Amino acid sequence: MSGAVASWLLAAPVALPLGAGLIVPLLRRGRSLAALAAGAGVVAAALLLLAVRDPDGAMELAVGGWSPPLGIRWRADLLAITFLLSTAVIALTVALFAALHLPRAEPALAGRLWAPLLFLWSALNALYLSADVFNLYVTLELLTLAAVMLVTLEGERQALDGAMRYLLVALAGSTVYLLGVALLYHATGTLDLTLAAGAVPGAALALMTVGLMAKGALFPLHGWLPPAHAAAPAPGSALLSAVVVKSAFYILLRLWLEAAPDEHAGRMLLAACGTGAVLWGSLLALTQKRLKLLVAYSTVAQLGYLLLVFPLAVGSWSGPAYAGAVWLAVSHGLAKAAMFLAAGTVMHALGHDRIAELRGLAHHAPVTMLTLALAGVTLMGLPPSGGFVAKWLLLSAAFGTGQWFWALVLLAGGLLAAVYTFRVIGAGFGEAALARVPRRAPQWLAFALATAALLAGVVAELPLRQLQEAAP
Amino acid sequence: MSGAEVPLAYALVGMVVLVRALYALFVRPHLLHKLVAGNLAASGVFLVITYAPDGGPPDPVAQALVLTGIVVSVAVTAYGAALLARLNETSGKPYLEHDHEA
Amino acid sequence: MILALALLPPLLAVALLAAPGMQRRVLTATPWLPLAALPAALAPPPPMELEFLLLGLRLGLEPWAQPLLAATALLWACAGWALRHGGPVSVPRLLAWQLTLAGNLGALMALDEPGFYLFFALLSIAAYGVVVRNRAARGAARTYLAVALFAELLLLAGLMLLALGRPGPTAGVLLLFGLGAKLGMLPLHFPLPPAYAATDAAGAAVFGGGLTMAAVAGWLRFVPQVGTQPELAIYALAAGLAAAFLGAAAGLLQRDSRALLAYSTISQMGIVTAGLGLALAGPAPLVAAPLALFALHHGLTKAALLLGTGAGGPLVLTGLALLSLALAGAPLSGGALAKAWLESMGEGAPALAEMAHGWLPFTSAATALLMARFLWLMRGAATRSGQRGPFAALTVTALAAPWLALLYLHPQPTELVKGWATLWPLLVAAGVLALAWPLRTRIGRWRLPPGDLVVVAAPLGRLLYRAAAAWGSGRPPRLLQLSRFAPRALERHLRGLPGTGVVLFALVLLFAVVLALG
Amino acid sequence: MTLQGALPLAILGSSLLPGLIIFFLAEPHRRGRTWLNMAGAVIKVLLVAGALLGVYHGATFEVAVPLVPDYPLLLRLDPLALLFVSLSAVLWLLTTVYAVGYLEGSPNRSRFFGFFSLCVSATVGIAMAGNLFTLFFFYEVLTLSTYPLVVHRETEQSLRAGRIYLAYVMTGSAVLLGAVVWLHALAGPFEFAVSGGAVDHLDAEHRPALLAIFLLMVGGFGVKAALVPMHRWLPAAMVAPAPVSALLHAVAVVKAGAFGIARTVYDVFGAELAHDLGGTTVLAAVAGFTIIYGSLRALQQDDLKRRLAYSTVSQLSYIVLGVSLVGPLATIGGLVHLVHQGIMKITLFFAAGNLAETLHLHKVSELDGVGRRMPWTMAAFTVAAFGMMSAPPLAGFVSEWFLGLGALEGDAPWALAVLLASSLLNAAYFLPVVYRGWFRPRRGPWHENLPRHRLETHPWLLLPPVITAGMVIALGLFAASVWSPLTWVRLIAAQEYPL
Repeated sequence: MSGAVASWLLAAPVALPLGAGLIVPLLRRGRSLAALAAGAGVVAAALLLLAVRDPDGAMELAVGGWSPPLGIRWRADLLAITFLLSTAVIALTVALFAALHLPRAEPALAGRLWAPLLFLWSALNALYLSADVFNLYVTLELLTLAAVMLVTLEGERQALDGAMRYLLVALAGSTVYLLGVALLYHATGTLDLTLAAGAVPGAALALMTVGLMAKGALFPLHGWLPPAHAAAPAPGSALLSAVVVKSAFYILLRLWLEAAPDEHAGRMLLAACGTGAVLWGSLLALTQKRLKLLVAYSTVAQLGYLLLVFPLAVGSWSGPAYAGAVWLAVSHGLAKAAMFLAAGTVMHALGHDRIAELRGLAHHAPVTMLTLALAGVTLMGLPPSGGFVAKWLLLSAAFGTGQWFWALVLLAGGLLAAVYTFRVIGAGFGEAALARVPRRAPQWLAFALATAALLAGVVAELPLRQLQEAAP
Repeated sequence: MSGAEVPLAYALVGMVVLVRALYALFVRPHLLHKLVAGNLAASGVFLVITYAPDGGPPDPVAQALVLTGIVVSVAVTAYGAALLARLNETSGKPYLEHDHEA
Repeated sequence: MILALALLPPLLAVALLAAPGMQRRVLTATPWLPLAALPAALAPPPPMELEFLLLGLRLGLEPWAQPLLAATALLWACAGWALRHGGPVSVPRLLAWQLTLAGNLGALMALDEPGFYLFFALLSIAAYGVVVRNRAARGAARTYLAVALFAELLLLAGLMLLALGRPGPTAGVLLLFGLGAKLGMLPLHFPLPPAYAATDAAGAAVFGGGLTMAAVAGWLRFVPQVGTQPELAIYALAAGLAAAFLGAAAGLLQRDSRALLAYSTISQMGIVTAGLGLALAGPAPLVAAPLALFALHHGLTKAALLLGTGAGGPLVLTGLALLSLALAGAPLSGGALAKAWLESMGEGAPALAEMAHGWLPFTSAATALLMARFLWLMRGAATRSGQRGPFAALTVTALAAPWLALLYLHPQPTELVKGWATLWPLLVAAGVLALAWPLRTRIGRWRLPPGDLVVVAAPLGRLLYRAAAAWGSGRPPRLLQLSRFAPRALERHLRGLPGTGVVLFALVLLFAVVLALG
Repeated sequence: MTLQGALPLAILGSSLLPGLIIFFLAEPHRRGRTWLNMAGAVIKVLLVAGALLGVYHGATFEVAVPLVPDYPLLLRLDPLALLFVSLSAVLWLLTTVYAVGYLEGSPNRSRFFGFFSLCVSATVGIAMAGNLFTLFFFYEVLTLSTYPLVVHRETEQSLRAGRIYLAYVMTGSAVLLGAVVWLHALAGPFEFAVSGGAVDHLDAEHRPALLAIFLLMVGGFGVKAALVPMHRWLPAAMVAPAPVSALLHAVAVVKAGAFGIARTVYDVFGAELAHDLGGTTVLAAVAGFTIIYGSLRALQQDDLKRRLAYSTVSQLSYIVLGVSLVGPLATIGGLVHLVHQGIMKITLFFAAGNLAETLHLHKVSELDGVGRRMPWTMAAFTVAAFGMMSAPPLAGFVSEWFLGLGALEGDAPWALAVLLASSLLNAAYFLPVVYRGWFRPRRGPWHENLPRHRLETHPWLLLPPVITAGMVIALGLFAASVWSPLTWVRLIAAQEYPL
C-alpha cells in the first residue's frame, strides 16, 4: 500500500481525537455525537492498521517530514497497534457510556467531560506511536494533564485534592524521567530506543524507570492513584484505571525488553516491586469500605502482575511471557473499565458506593452485578477469561525458567482478587429497594466490556501467536 | 548561538537544583512552593541537558529538547496554578489533606 | 428354572405389599408361599447360571442341601400358618417376613460367593423386622441387628478371599464367625436368647429352624474350601464343646421357655461347630451329609418346640415331650440317628475324633436335663387355639423328616440305629434329675438373665455409639478474616507527598545500585 | 466439521445453550424455561446414548478448539469420559424434573436454572476433557457457576456458606493450576494417554518434582472431592436448595474432584508411575482416613442434609481409594462407585428434599412415623440407604465387592477393614433414620407445606427419587448384564491394565 495512506492511518489515531477535542467545546449541541464520531474513526484506523501491518518490520511516519533525531518519528509495530486497538475499543465504549449515562446521572458533567477525554485519548495514541524517549516524555506530560483534568471534573474537595496530588507526583516523576532522558542522550547521542538498544546507561535506566513508576502508580509509588481514580466520574476513572496507568508500563516494556535486553538484576527488582504491588494492593482492596476505592486498589494490584513479566521474559520463554503480559494488560483494561462503569451505575442507583450497603443490586440491577462478577473473573485470572490464558503463559514461563516464586505470586494474587471480588458480589445479594432504578442501556455497555474481557480468553490463540513472534 | 563550551559545572549545578527542588516539592507544605519547586526541578534538568563538554557546534537536538521542555513545564505549572486556585477556593487552604500534619 | 421359581412367591408378595389393601390377602397366602420350593428340593435340577444377575448368580443344590431346602420350606409353611393365626401383623413385619423367607430359601441354593452373601444378608437383616414386633422387642432386636451386621462383614471378607482364590486360615476364621453368629457360636451367641424371648412363637421358630439351617448350609458349602487348618480345627472343636455344655448350663437357669430353647440351640450348634472342627483337622474331605442331617433334625425339632411355646395345653405338652426326647437323641429319634452318623466323622484326625466322640453322649445328657427344665416351665402354659394346627403339623414333620433324609442321604441307614449307646445318656440325665429333685426350689431360684453377656455388651455398644456421636462436635475454627487487618497507617504515609518523595529517592538509588552491580 | 467432532460439541451445547438463553428469560416465562430445560436434558441423554453406542463399537469422537498456543481446548469421548458424561446427563434430566417441581413459585428461577445448566455443561466439559488444560478450564467454570447456586437463598447463612465454599475450592484450584503448569513445564504439552501414563517417559531425575506435582494435583482435586481436611465446604454448602445439593454436591462438583484424581492417576501419570512414586500410597491413606472420619461425623448430625453431606464425604473416598489401590479390581470398584454412589446419594437427597419441602422436616429426630405419611419417598430413601450400607443386591454392594477384592488383590487388607468398618458406620447413621420412619409412631399432626396432592407430594418431586431408587436396585441386581456400568467399567479397566 502507498506511503501516503500509511501515514494518514498513523496520523488519524492522534489527529482525530485531538481535533474533536478542540472542536467539541465550541459546539452548542451534538458534542457527544462529534466525540463518538471521532472515536469511531480511531477504532476504524486502528483496525485498518492491524489489517495492513506487515508482520516483519513496523510502519513508520516522520511527522512533518523531519527525520530523527531532530524530527518526530511515529512507529506502529504490533505492540503499539495492540494497545491502540484495545484503548480504542475501551475508550469508545466508555464514551458511549458517558453519552448515555451522564446526562441522567450527572448532567453538570455531561458537557465538560468530552474535551479532557478526547485529549487524553489523543495523547495516549501519540504515546503508543512514539518511538523516542523524549516524545514519550512530552506525550506523558500531555496525558497527565488530560488525566488530571478528568479527575477534577467532579469539582469537590476530594477530587481537587486527589488531582493536585496526582499532578505533583506526576510532575516529580516526569522530571526524574527527563533527567534519565538527558543522561541517555549524553551517553548515546540518540533518543531513539531502537537506536540506543543495548547502550542505555544504568543511571539513565534507573531514573527513567522510577519516573515512569511514579507516573504509572507502580508500587510503592502508587499512593496517589486510589484517591484520584476514586474521585473521578465513572467514565474518567474507567479510562484512568484501564489504560492511562498502563501507558507507563507500555514504556517500561519497550525500555527494558527492547532497549535494555540484558539487565536481569534490574528486572528482578521490578518484579519485586510487582510482588509488593500484588500483595499490598490486594490487601488494601480487602480493607476498603467504598466500592470505587476497592476497584482502584485492585488496579494497583493488577499493575503488579504486569511487572512480573520482566524476569520471566528471558531466553526461549521471552515470547510466551511477553505475549502473556500484553494480553493481561489488554484483558485487565477491558475488565477494569467495565468495573468502574458498573461502579458508576452503582453510585447512581444507590447514591453511594459503600460496600456494606449494596443489598438489592442483584435483584434490581442484575446486569451490573453480573458485570462486576464477570470482570472479577478476569481479575482472578480464571477461565474462560483473557486473564486466565495470560496467567497460564506467565505461569508456564515462571516454571519453565525455574522461577517458581513468581508463580506463587501469580497464584496468590488470583486468590486475593477472588476474595475482594466476592466481597462485593456477596454484598449485592439480598432484598432491598434502590434509591433510583438505573437505565438499562449503560449497564449493557459495561456488561459488553466485561464479556469482551471474558472472550479475550476464547479468541486468544491467534493474537497470542503473533505477539509471541513479534516479541523483542 | 556561539559554540561556547558548557562546562560540567552547569550540569552539576543543574543536578543540585533538581535535587533541592524535588525536596521542596515533596516536603514544603504550601502548594505554591510545591509547584514552583516542580518548575525549578525541570529547569535543573534542562541545565543538565545543555551540558556540552567539548565546545564544537551547538547541538540543535539538545536545544530543541530544552525549548519543548520549557513549554511543557510552563504549561504544567500554569495548569497547576489554576488547580491550586480552585482547590484554595473550595477548601479554603492551599494545602493537601492529611499531609504535613504532625 | 424351578430353582428360581422357589424364590418368586415371597418376592411377589413383597411387591404386592406395596399396593394398598393387599396386606390382608398376602397374610392369608403366607403359609403357602414357601411350598413353591418343594419341587426344587424333591426333583433337583442341574445348577443354573443367571450370569446377568448380580455378579453372575449361580443356583444349585448339593445332595445334602436338598433335604435342608425341603425342611426349610415346610418349616416356613407351618411358621407362616402360626403367624397368620397369631394376631395382627403390621405391614413392615409382614414385609420383613417375606424377605427373610426369600433370603432363607436363596441362601440354601446360592452356590457363588456374592449370591450367597446376597441371600444371607437379606435373611439376617430382614430378620430384624421379624423380631421387632412391639416396643418391648426393640432392645433385643437392636442387639441382634448390631451383631448380625458385624457378622455379615466378617462373612463378606471371608467370601471375598474365597472369590479371589485366596483361601487360608484368615478366610476360615472369617467364615466361621460370620456364619457362626447365627448359630450362637461363642462369643457371638448373646443376641439369640433375648431375640427368641422377644419375638412370638412363629418368629422364634424361624430363628431356631430357618436361620440355623441356612447358616450350617453356608458352612458346609464354603468352609471346606479353606482346606486343612489344624489350629482352627482345635479352636472350633473347643468352642463347639464349650458351647454345647455352657449353653445347656446357662439354659437351665432360664425362666423364659424361649430363651431356654435359644440356649439349647447354642448348645446343639456347638456340636455342629465341633463336627466342623473335626472336618478342618484332617486332610480327609469333609463329609457334609452328617452335619446337614443334624442341622435338619435340630432345625425342625427346635422350630416345632418354639411353635409349641405359643400353643400350650396337655396335648401340646405331650408333643413337646416327644420333641424333647428327639432333641436329646433318644433311641430311634432323628437326634440319635444324626449323632450316630457324626461318630463316623473325623478319620482325618483320629486323636481329636476320639476325644470328640467321647464327649458326644454327655451333650445328649445335658440336653435331656435342659429339656426337662423346659417341660417344667411349660407345664402350666395356657392353651391358645389356632396355634395347635401348625404345631402339630411341624411336630409330625420334625419326627419323620430325619428318617426320610437319612434314607435319601445314607447308603445303609440301618447301620446308624443304635440302642444302648443312645439310651444311657438319658438314664444318666434321669439320675441327675432324681438327685437334684429335692433341691429343685433352690436351683429354681438361681437365674441368669437371657443372653448373659448382653447385660455387658448392650450397654457397652450404646456407650460406644454415644461416644462416636458426641466426639469432636465442636465447631471447627473459622477462616482467617483478612479484612480485620487494616494497614492503613503505612498506606497514609505512602499516599502523602513526603512519603512519596522518600520512596522515590530510595527507589532511584536502589535501581541505580542494582543496575550498576547487576 | 465432521460428526466425530460435532458430537462432543453438541453434548456440551445441549446444556450450555439453554442455560445462556434462560439467563435472559424474564422471570415469569415458566413454561418457556421448563420447556428449554427439558428439551436440552432429553437431547443430551439421546446424544450420550448415541455416543455410548459409537464408542462401544470403537468409534472415536474428538474435537480441538485452539485457545492458547500449544494448548487447545480438547474434547474427547473415551470410555472413562462417557462414564461420567452419561451419569451427569441422566441425573441432570431427573434433577431438572425435580427442580421444576421444587422451585414452583420461588424467586430468581431464571438465574437458578441458568447457572444450573452452566454447571452441568462444565461437568460434561470436565468429563470430556482430553488434556489437563481443558480439564482445568471447565473445572474452574464449574467452581464459579456453582457459587450463585450455593447462595441462591441469599440468606446470611447461605452467603457464609458461599464464602467458605469459595475459600476452599479456589485455594484448591490455585494449587491445582500451579501443579498443572509445573507439570507442563517439565513434560511440555500432552494429552491424556489412552493407556499408561502421559508423562512416564520423563527420566528419573524428575522423580521428586513429579511426586510433588502429583501430590499437589491430587490435593487440588481433593478439595472438590472433599478429602479430609479439605472437606468442610461440603456440609456448609448444604444450605443450597435440594436440587443443588442433589445434583451438584452429591454428583457433579464432588465427582469432578474424584474424576480429576482418576484422570491424574490413570491418564496423566499412569497407575504404574503413580504407584512407583509412592503417591498413591499417600492418597490411599488419606482416602481411608476420610472414609472413617466422614462416617463418624455423619453419625453426629441430627440435620438430615448435613448427615447426608458427611456421608458424601465418606463415600467419595471410596472412589479415591479404589483409584489409589492400584490394580484392575480396585479400579473397577472405584470407577463403578463413581456411578453407583451418585445415583444412591441423589436418591437420598431427593427424598430429604421431599421431606423438607412437603412436611418441613429437616432433622432426623423429627422423622418418626413419616413412612406412613410418605411411603414412596421413605421407600426410596430406605433402598438408597441400604445401598450405601452396601447391602446386596443393591448398587453399593457391587462397588464394595470389587473394592474389597481390589484391596485384597493389592495386599492392603487394612483398606478392606476400612471399607467394612465404614459399612458398619453407615448402618449406624442410616438405620436410625429408616427405623424412625417405619417403626416409630408419629405424635401430633404433620406440618403440611404444600397443597395436599392425591399423591403424597407434588408428582414432579416424587417421580425422580422413585426412579433413581429403582436404578439403585437395577444396577445391583443386573450388574453382570451387558448394559450395566460395571461392564463398561470393566472395559476401562481392561484398557488401563492390558493383560
